[in-house]
Amino acid sequence: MSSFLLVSAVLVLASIAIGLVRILYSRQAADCMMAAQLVGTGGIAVLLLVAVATETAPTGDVALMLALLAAFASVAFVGGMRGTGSKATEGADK
Amino acid sequence: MNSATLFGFCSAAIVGLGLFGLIVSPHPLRRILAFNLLGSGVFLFFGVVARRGAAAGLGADPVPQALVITGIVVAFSATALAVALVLRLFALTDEAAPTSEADPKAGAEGGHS
Amino acid sequence: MSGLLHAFTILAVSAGVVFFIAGTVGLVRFPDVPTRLHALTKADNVGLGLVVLGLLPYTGGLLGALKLVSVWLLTLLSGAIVTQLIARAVR
Amino acid sequence: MALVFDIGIVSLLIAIGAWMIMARDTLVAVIIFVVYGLLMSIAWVRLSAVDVALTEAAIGSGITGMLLLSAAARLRQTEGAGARPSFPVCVAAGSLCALISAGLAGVVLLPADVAPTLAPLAVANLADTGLENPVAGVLFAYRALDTLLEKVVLLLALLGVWSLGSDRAWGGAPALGAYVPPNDILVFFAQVLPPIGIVFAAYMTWTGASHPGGAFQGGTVLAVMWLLVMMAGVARAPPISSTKVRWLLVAGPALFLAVGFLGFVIAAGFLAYPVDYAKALIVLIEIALALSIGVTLALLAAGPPERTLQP
Repeated sequence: MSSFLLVSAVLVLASIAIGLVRILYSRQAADCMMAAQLVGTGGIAVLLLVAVATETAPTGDVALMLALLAAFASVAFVGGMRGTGSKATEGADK
Repeated sequence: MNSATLFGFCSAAIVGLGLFGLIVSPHPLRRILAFNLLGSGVFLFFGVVARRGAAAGLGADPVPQALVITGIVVAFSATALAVALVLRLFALTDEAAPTSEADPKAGAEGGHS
Repeated sequence: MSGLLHAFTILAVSAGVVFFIAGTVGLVRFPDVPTRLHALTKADNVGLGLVVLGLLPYTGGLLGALKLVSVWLLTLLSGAIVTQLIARAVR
Repeated sequence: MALVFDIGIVSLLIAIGAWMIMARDTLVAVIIFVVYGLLMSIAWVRLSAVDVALTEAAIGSGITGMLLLSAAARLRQTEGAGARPSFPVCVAAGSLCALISAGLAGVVLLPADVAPTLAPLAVANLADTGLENPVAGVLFAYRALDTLLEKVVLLLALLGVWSLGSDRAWGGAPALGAYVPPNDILVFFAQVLPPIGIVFAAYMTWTGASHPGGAFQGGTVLAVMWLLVMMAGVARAPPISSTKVRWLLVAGPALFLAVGFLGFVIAAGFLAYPVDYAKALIVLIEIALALSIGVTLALLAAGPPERTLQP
């Protein structure tokens, strides 16, 4: 069972990495935020899978902390964008 | 090759990357970023030391762990101060020369504290 | 019974991983922001939900299971908010 | 198989770190920094350092990411200020840094007969503190002076940030959440999440005595929740001249210091605890510290005062 969970964790990690590549050729800041959101959720999944697979110390709290703070990057981003009056559709990668 | 050694190599690489960014980055905010990267590499190194010092039924030595927790909090306060300095600096240079771009030379000095 | 639980975990976690990969593929391949958001929410909500569901038998106690479920509920909430924020910022 | 996972996460960390340095756009670099912090907390879990993983998740990617993202958005116009150094300088710097990395890697490889560790000592004396989490034992008993001084550093940093406001705004409030329209989705979020966050922060602070967690993590969650409320405009940032805010700022360190001096009377010396009451005193200090850390970190991230006080 533990090796199955680890393989799953590696697969989710790989999908995170591919999702990050999205930022590389993205033209919009919104895409970057989406990728960050994907990494947030994927990271929580990876953490839970690895914690159960390797039977490390209880990591439910770490996952809770990540879930609680996952949205804040986007909130700060959108708030900052509004503050400067610029739009998220502007090129992120000039 | 065990995983502690692996993370040790990771910390070495990150310290190098952070230092490189600190030297070559033109924008002060990027230097703050690089400074944080460098710091996290050093913290990771402490983590490897802690992991190797696992004993007495603990997964890792608690003393380096406590040092790293303190370090992360202090690094945040330094980052907040540095960001405030950079924002103030650009605000002042904008006031002084509203038409021209912010002065890069003046900006480069206040990047990190 | 234990064999049945194992099968359940394998099924749920595999389905969750498939949703994560599908969501990523959507994020990379879909043409505009709303469709990409659509793909992202599938990975977020269903993918993590299935992984959490599959891991529930291994949490060792009610408190651990409760924590795991609240992780998922929190992600649902913040995911919904974030997609709204991004969609409105783009519009 | 676990090693394959570790190789995956290590290579992802290095790749993201390199990308953060190389990215052309500052905003993209900051978003990558948030992602990096998240992956770093997974790495800390792999190193069996759950306390650090919690701190990294809360501070490294949470509140630092927030601070840097809003700063990057505000500095959008200054993009391209300054020029990269010339190619030879880059090469020289690159080789210097590669040399330092190689040196560090050599230190990692260096065979140590017995890895230095204080873990047995920490565990042996843990019973005297009444705590069960050895990291909390180090933070609040063995190296309490460090923790106390760290609080002072936080306050000094806050003084530094405040003094960067313009003279007209002194005593005023940070200009957070000035741009939120009413009935925005952000307002809803700022009304729903903070109650959950406060419960979690209390749990973190309380559980820190026996499980991973503690005042730092709990305080950071409090700070982030307050920042959310301020950014959404649900409650405006308080003026820095407010007496209530200043009392909250010093409450934690002051209580810590008072208990420290009390140690001369009721225990062996400065910052020593009597064995019978050690846990009660430490938990009391942690609760006060969590509040103070929450207020300090939130105000640090909120920045210098920009709005002048209404007469």
